[in-house]
Amino acid sequence: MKRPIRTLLQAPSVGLLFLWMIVPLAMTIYFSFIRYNLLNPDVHGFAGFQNYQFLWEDPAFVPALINTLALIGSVLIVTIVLGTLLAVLYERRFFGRNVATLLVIAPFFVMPTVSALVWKNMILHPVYGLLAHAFFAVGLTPIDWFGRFPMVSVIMILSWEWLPFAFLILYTSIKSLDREQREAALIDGAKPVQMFFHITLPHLKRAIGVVIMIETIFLLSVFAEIYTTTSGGPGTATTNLAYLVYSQGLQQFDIGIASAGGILAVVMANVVAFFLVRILARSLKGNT
Amino acid sequence: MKKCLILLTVLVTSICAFAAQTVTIAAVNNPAMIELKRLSPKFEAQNPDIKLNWVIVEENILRQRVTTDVSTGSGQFDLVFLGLYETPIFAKRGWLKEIKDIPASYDVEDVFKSLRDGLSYDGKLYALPFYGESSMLMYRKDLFAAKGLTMPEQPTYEDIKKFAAALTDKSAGIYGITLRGKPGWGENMAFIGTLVNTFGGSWFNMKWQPQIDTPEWTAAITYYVDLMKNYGPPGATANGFNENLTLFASGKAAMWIDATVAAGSISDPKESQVAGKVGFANAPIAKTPKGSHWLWSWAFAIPAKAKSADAAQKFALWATSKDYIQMAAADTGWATVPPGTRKSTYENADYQKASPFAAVSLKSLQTADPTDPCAKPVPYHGIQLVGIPEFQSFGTVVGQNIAGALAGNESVAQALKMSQAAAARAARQGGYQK
Amino acid sequence: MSDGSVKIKNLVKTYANEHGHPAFTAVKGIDLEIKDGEFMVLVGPSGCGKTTTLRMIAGLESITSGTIEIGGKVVNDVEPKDRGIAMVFQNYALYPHMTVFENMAFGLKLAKKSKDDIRDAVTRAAKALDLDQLLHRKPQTLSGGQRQRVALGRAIVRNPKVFLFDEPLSNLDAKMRVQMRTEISRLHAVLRTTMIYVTHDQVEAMTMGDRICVMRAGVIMQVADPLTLYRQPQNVFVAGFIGSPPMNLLNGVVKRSGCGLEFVDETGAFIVPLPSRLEKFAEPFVGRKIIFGARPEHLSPTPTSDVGTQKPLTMTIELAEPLGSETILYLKSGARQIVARHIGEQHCQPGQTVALHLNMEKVHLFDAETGNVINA
Amino acid sequence: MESSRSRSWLFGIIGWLVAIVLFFPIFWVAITAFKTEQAAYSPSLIFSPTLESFHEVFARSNYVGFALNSIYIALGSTLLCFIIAIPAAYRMAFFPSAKTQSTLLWMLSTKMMPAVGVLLPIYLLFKSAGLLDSVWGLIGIYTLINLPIAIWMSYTYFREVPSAILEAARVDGAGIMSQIWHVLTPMALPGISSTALLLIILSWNEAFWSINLTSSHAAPLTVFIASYSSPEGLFWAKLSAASLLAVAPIMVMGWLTQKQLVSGLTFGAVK
Repeated sequence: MKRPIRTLLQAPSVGLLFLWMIVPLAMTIYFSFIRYNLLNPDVHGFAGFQNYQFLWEDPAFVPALINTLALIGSVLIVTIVLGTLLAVLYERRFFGRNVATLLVIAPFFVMPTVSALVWKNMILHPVYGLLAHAFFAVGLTPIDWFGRFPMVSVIMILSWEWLPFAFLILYTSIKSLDREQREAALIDGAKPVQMFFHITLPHLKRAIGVVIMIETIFLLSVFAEIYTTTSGGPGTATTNLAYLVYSQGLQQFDIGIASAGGILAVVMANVVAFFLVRILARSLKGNT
Repeated sequence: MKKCLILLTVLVTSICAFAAQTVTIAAVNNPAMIELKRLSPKFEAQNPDIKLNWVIVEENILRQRVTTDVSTGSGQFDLVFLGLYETPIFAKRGWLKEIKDIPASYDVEDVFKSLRDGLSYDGKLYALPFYGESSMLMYRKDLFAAKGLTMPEQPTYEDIKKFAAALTDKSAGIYGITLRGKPGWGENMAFIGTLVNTFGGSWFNMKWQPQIDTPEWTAAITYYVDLMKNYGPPGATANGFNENLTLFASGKAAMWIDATVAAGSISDPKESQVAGKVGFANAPIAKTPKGSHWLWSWAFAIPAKAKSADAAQKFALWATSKDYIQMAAADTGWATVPPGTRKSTYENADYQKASPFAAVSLKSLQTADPTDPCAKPVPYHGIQLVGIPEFQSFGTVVGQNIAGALAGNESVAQALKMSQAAAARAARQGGYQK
Repeated sequence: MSDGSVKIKNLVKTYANEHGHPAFTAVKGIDLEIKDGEFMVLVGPSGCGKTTTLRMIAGLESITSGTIEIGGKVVNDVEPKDRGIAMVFQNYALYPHMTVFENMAFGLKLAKKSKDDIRDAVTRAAKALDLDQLLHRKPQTLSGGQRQRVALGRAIVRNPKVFLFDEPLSNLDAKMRVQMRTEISRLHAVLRTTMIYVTHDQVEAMTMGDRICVMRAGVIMQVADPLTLYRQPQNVFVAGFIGSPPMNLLNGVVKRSGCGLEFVDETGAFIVPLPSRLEKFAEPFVGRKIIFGARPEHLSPTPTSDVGTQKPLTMTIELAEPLGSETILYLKSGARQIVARHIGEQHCQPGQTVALHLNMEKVHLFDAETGNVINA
Repeated sequence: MESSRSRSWLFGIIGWLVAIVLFFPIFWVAITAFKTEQAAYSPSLIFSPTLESFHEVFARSNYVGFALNSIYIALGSTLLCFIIAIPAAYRMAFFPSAKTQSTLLWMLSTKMMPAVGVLLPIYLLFKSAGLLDSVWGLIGIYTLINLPIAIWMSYTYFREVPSAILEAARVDGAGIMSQIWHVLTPMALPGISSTALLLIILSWNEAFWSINLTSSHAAPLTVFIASYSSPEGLFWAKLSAASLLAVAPIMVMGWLTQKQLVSGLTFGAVK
């Protein structure tokens, strides 16, 4: 429907929106093709694909790609599976459920840096951490989490942060499940497990889509948690794309490389988005 | 009428003089700095026309903030806290104001020459050191006595291995030694840099070709990994300065090679369970004494684009003066005054009494020479670092690789091979190899 | 009273596809004149363009070409609010966050009417629609019928020149539908305002409209008053669409038989001689395909006229629906199915054979190619 | 009956157990905040509580100033975000074009660009625009960051609103702004407010841009935390006290509006 007035009224907002997205992107693309190091202005000029090549040839590049995807995949699986189970559990009435719900969603409000610090120093620390104390108490050797299972530890922290979000979305979705539909299934003799797989889970599809979308957005650029806990290590065990860009570009203030990394991340994001759409087409379109 | 006018002029000028100048300071959140902030109202009282505006953040954030601000000339800060590493790099680019017109009362000659050299570029001083540090060995006299061991004044790394083996008692939760393992150019690489130096290695040769695949590096890193695996605490790859401080102060480690400033904390009974039981020795050596202990300093520098440069220098001079050290001593005691900057501090009898480590620290600080750090000649300055901008990045990559070897994820040979490649890439990218 | 006439000239609506190229034409150049005060019903199967036409009159849909005049003024580029129209939507489209009063007052408020004027107008409309007890309720607490009355009320307070209804009764249950139907008719009788009413239900169309516009695939098939439409359908589509149960339509050919003409259906089992009334029309179609139409009530067991009763048709009852006042018979003759309507109670058993007379005065013949009527 | 009651007990116990485990780290922070620095290292629950750390924190930093900046920035950016997002979402939901889907996805994918990659371009832009260390600068950047989410979520909520209602409003004489303001926004309010809550939480916790683009005047609570945190994890008690202070406002707000959050999310995207 084309009405000049409507177009005019929207133009500023839509225009601004696009401008605000495109300007930094354009600048980043430009920077990614020049030699530009803040600390070393002697080196300048057109770089062609050198910055990209530099990143591409980094031995940490492929591990970083794999780590990024592994991180997203694992956290998604953990949060969605646990979130669904929790949502099903919390859908039942029990004593003090509302208060317990508040406790469950609380981690979502904690700043990522703070939660990383807390987990690293107070929970997982192999000497002072609560887990170490617990292990000591039962006569076991404490586990050096960040040394031996660095990826697992990071996934643990991220899952703790994002589980409340997944839970909240799935919980609200479960609550909106039609009672009649459920009762009909009960009358049809559905057992709890069948009920879950045939009624509840299909109903949750769209909510799961939302969780995947939003979490993927944030998990693709996870940085603070890795920076605070493992600094991408040991070796390249927990280096993801964002951290690689940081360590190769920003840390030495090589804007060219950092920008090239940013662009590569956007490309990767689009690839991920492409597959996400395949999976989530329905929920993204917002059709039921 | 004329009188009135003069009066008015006087009034206006005095108001102008009193219109507070704000000095925005970017500082690190360490205890010495917190103490400085606590005492700074005294400076403001003496200089009512200057108002201090503190931005205190943790070290890595500070470095990033300051670098972006200074290198882009944003002028957000009037006074920044810079390390020994950045100061000459920044000065070379003309991003810092030279510290000139230092009053005689400041006694600039009292400041350690090694620090002044490290903070200068082209013979001009660009930063005033707030504190300085070298590295040394700290050990538990009580544990040594219990095993009948004695620490030589200048231990070797062979000695260290023997002692560590004897002192480790894992069932009691006591580890023979603790060293930095957390990856980072300013973390594990600070120690490893000195270790490699004393094993006879270096980062680059005179042609800027990386030397990480040489036998010296292999020997040093193999030694480090073996030592830590056998006698070190669990989770060593997560341990930086502060973690080790906590470990040592809570009595979990028998030896620790780290910054001289740590001595203040572990000798403070309020913070440390091992105060009074700690002995100090020079950092161990292997093949050569050159570069066996590092030199680092946090110093105040004034960005070229600072808005209140004069006021900033005034404060920097105040904060690094002998008077300030006296003031800090009066406030919290001599043990915790900012160390490592002035000879006069070490000559002070009260300081010597409060700090059993003073003599070792002093010697380390005076003998550390960033201009001649390695057995072989090198094209760079810096003992535990390479004074080029790219070092932060490849230094950290190398640190990660070594942490990977320490965690057992990869072999030492693999780690060094990858490190060599990273350093080579960086040298190429920076255009050093001609 | 201002002029509520609506004149549509060569109206076309084409929708663009994803790439912006014209893809689908919903309305294909229709002409329609609606007199001031008239109740015009647009009827047709779904996708016939009736709703699109209504929305173009309302200004909710842009016009591809042609013109729409309301009150003698071309309104193609006039905003809906300035066209002097009010619209009642299929799903009521009430504002769920507003009370009944606010729903009805919203338009007036936007028009910056004074508070007193608004209250007067709303109260008056509410009283007329029996809503005065509900003014402070929210829509979700109302029944379907009540909601529809609120939607009506919202339209009334705007005091429009033309009311537009977009299938307003389709969401109501059967009883409510009948009730609202009479209510809207009553409203029209009182207000005498132009009303344009879209429906797919031919019963609604027949009972409510002053005139009915039958549409199909973006084209107007016939515009006429209900009885004319019933008695003289212009084409086979209207014939089949209007009337319930629908007219029996048989495909076949016109053949010469002796001195006269006869209709032979495609199965060959059903042969009727054409009465002289129809012969002159059918003459050009000899040997060509036509469609033969007869309404169910024109098949009866007893001859109702002297024409075309030569031979009763013998058929088997498949199903009988006794409705009390009448009985609907579903009959079969060979492969041919036919529906007949009998007035009065009758006991018919499935499987029973009946002989039926066809009232040849009332049958229609259509050109199978064009679908147009040929007996006129 | 009997078994279902005992099962409800079982669910209660599991439910509480999970809640306690998940909440424990936060609880531990809260406990540690009231310990002395030395006691902070021990896992003991028995200790004499002290406000020492809080005193220190308040003496060292201007907490209220940081908190106010956080509030301004979180609320300001969320508001601005919606002012821009709602008309765009309105258009996408009610007048979609062939490119709407891909546009939405593209927007979401730009959100996946790691901030570390674009810090410098943005920093230089901010510098030349004089926006460094200004509340408005941060409001702008958060608006930009959150815009895709706001548009997408509003879009899904708007899709639930029957277009006939907006048409009714048009016939009633409502212009675009009136439609959005009087009809669409109130109708999608539960969804919009829970999205708003999400955006406020995200802005409140965003630490990369706030730390890099502000220094003192506009610095929010994340900068406040940065002066107590170090990756090395020193001074747990003070860090805990500071964390508690930084997290408390948003958590209290989240808890108070949890019902709203739930009902809003039910209404829209996840139904």
